[in-house]
Amino acid sequence: MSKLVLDILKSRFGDDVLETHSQFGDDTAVVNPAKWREIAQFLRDDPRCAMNMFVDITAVDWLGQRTPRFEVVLHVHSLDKAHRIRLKARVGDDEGNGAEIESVFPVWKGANWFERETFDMFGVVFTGHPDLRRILMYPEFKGHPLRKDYPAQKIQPLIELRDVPDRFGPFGADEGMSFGRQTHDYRRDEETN
Amino acid sequence: MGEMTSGSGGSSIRVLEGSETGFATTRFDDLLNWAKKYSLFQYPFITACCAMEFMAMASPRFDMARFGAEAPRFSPRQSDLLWVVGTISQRQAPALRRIYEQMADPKWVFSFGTCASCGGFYDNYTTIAGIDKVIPVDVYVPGCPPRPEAVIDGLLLLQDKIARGDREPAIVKPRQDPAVVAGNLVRLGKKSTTET
Amino acid sequence: MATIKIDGREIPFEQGDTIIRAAHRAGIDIPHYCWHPGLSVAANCRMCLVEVLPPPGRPAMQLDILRWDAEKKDYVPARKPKLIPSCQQACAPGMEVLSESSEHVEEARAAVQELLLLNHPVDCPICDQAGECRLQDYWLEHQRTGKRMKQEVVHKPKGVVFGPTIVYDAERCIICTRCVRFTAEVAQDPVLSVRERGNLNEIVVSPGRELDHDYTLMTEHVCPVGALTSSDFRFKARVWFLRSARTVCQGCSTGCNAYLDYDPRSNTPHRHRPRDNEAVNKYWMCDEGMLSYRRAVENRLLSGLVGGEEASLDDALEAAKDQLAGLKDDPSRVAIVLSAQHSNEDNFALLKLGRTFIGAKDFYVSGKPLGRGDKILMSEDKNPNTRGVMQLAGSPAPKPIAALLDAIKAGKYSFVIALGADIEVDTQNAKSALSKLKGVVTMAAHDGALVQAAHIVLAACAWAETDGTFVNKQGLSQRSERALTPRGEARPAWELVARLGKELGYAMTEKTLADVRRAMAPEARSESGPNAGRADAGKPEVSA
Amino acid sequence: MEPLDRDLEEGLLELPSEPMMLNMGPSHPAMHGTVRIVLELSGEMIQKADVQIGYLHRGFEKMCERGTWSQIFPYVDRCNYVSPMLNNVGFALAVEKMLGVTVPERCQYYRVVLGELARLCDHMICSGAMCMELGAFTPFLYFARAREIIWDIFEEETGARVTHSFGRVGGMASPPSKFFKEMVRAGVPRVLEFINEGEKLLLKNRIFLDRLEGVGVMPKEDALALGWTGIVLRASGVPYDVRRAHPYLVYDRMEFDVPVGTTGDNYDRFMCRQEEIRQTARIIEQALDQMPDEGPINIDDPRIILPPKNEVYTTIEATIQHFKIVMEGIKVPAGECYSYTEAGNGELGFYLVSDGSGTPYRCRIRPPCFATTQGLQQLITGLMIPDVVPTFGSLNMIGGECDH
Repeated sequence: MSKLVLDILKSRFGDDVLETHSQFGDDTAVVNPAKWREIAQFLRDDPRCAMNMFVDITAVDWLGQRTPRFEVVLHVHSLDKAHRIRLKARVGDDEGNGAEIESVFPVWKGANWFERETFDMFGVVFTGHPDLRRILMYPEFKGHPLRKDYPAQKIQPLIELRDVPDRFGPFGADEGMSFGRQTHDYRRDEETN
Repeated sequence: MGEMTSGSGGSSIRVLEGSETGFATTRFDDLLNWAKKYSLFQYPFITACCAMEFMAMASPRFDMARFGAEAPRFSPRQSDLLWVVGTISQRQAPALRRIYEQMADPKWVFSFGTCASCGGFYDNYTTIAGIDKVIPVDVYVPGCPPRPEAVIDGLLLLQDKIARGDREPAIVKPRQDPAVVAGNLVRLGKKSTTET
Repeated sequence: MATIKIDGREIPFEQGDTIIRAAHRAGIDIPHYCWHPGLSVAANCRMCLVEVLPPPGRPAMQLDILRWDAEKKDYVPARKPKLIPSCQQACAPGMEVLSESSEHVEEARAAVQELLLLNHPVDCPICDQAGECRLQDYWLEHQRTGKRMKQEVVHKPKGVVFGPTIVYDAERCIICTRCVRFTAEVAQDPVLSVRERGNLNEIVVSPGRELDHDYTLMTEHVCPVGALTSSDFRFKARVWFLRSARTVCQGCSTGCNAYLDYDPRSNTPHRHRPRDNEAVNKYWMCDEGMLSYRRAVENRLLSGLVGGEEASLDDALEAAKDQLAGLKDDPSRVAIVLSAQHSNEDNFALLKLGRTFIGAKDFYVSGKPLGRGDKILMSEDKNPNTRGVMQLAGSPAPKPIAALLDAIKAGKYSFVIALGADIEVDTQNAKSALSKLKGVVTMAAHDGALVQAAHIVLAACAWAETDGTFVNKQGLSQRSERALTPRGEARPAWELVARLGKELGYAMTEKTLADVRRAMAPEARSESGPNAGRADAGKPEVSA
Repeated sequence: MEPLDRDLEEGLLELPSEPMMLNMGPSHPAMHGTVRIVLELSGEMIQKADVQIGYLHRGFEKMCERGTWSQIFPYVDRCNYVSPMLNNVGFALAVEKMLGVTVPERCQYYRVVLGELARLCDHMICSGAMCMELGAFTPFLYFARAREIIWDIFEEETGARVTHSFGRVGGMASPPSKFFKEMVRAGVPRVLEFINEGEKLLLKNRIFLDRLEGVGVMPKEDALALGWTGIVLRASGVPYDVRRAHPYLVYDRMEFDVPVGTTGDNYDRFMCRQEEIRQTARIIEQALDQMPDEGPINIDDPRIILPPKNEVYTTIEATIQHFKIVMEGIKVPAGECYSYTEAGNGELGFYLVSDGSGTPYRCRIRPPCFATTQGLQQLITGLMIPDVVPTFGSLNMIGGECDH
């Protein structure tokens, strides 16, 4: 459908389009991070692309499998042409340093929260973003949860938690509805078998 | 000299006959608890999926008003029953604790659903594994989300506890019909009946 | 080099290779049950059938068959090429083989698979093999249909005890005879054989014998299905919860390459599996070695000891400092005991402390006493790193513990710093001798003579809890990966040595294992044999 | 009676003029319990607004990387808990896109019907909650009662009222029940009645209208740039509906109109929702008529679909199949794909990355109301405090979805 767009990109930006594929019918272009915003701008303004609808920005962490480590993924859609494209750029080293890329907020202001989220979850810094704060996690949170090296169960409580001595206390066998309102007598069951 | 017990929870009212206007004696606490249990002002602390079932509870079909617990107060200071409905994230926890601290005694906490009770299957970096890690809880209602019937059970259980002046945490048991259990389940001895 | 084509892919072969061996070497998986690279060819499972194209200009060998025709509702005559077991057919230059790309082959494999599952019990939920079972994998890859047989399956004996270590389930058995061949060819004790025929046949132990030689667990390992199970691993764990670390067996100085399978959730080891290494153990391990994984948890020291009382690491180090006070006055009164049970890194650290800093003259080596060996794998020297220690220490070579005791009786020493717990001589007189000394500090992972004799003990990691290099009797230095997280307060021995050195006021700078390895690089070079660090060579996780 | 302060001049009154900060939420009846808005006020006018979300962040994407593909369905359910079935279908479609399989026709219709029923709930609850927050409690009760009717159908079909986890890769958990069509045919008209009554209560109510009309206007260009989709976008006058623009399942065989607003204010959003409810009812009707009564629900591929339970217990082949799928998961070919469907609030996208194993390498959800909510700031700036409530309500922000 939008093979066209890929061709346009290749002809327009040449070597800055590192690779392209159309797996599962999604047209994808991996581009040079330095040209990120420029290409985004082009996609929006060029009448043949006319990507006027912002869809999604996220990232993928390829820890230990690829360098650069992060893949910033942008999806945009054109209402009039009814075609989509996925733009990808690879940034950041194995420690996650230098994960920087230009913000496309000036191009689509919808990128605002999506870039904040990507920053929050992956620590990818979007230069030129108006306010790059955490959005889903709280400011006190250390680290970036969706990185593959962040342990899924590592909590960082804001307030000290009560220690519940035996947290399954109330879940004991003989707890629950008082005698008056039970569907049936559990003790008798236990006796019968 | 007839005796009748009021509702449940063992509080007893002795009705003395003999005079044309009968009068009753009871213990003051019982009377007070009896009054409390039927006038629960709730503060719905609603966050997640369970809100759907909470709506269902409030709406005509499973009418919470029947139990004198319908009046919502959106100020913690005016309410005495805190419904925690849904997942509480680490970020939400301080708000929840503050709300709880703002409520005036006597106050009860109703943990609505699995997430509120133990964190549910959100066993990760952002979820509180059960609100009892933040505030004390009176009644746990399991279910994801719990069916309104279960919630009603929980409500009645809570009223029971109030009447009995009992602050031990309690959990609503999943209802099970022995016949169904016998028919459908592979009986694995005691456990299957006591725990399913 | 001569080549053959498999599915159009060119692969080389050596003189006398069978097709499947050449493919195996080239990393192409031709499904097979009975074939094993280390065993003779039986060609009885028929899973590895392939289609071999005739040489150019020669007619293909065709079979006349009757094929079921769905429309006609009848069998109609048809022809199909004769398939050949690739485990038996030797490669010829330019031979063209169709494996995946031939529908005849696919059909044949599906048929074989269906046949093998015909009488198979519904055991997966209770079968230890589930998760690493060929029957499961190949069903999904090659059959994917239900069986057509409706009759009751044939029932055969279950839970037959073959010996102290092996339990046999005839219903799961596919009679690939791998175990039979293994016992005959590798273990050289042909105690297993096949009885009966057709769908009634089963594996039996020779009358009057039981499966009790030194390589019984290997029969379980070579079994492609869940027929043979080891009574040690039975019902202990589910394999899909286990992780594997590439370790070196600690049983003897052969240094067999092994996978240590452990459960990361409970941090417990569950079994050893041999890791293919042509240069050392080929595909095998001995029972002793297979069961030696237990040493990672059994009889362990979980915290330091001061005068027999448990103590934290810091307290122990403190006490050690007092105990060893005055050791600097006369280095000649200090004896350093290295350990053939510990890795090069550990010994090197101690060696450095002793030689460079304390300036001790005399070095001894502790270790297990000699044991039983054989011609196959087991060596009499039950210490994994004897040769490593000798190479590290150079000359004069460390003396045995016996010599140490004599010297102590002669009143030569007042301080002993020892690594490892086991000694080859009688425990009692060792204790009596050592306890007289002014200061005895032992770093060990397990309880043992040196531990009981010592005033101060520092708990060290077992091999499974830290990386290490071990030099086997051939002089092959092999790396062993860390599997478990250290139990109790155990720390790697090299770290203990370093901290002890610091405590004593020496400039031991090693912070990480990398430091130690860097420091010992020269020795490492001198010792590294042809297959140095073979353990790191990425071998396939699953052996044939 | 004339005002007392007629001859007072603003200048003479020494009122403090520095802006006042006001905090709304997170636990505020109108904030759905999961959003916090920090307002900078002068008087009652909102000068600045900072919308803060994340109070219901439950680590959806992290959890997805820990189970098999099919174990994600429960999590997807709880992302948009107002219309779980739409999420189920959306995710199933995404994985099927990667697997390159298409479910049988009957299943496609089944998915359409169930999905549209969920859409009904979604819109009703949004409208209901909105008017409740505006103080009109009664219509909410009507809508809630109507929802119960649909939930009964769901319960009959899936066994659960709210979170069904009914979708499966390559089909559905179970075929339609015997009286499925009858139930729906009987249920939907009753639902519409309730809705009409509830609507009458609202649309004749001056207060309600005044608080909606002309409040919270969003121009279409901004809406597009913000990534708005679904109702809110259509209310701004952009006729973009995934079901129409890029039909999936069998939506291309359905006759339905896409309601479009003119100004893009709260009123348009409300009315679009109400209208779409009726269109949805139309779709359901047609789908029921076209849906075949016979035929398979699941695709026929033992690598994807679980075998029937009774076979699992009796035959080794089925046991192996079950075992492989449950323990190792469905093997999804390595690669990446973005699949999108029209959910309750708009375009629900799934960006899946697979490394060929049974577990997703990355499962990114593109929640429609994440984009919607980020427009709130622009909407309420310059309005008055009471306008926040209907504006926020009309956006239909769903915590679970917005915060992942």
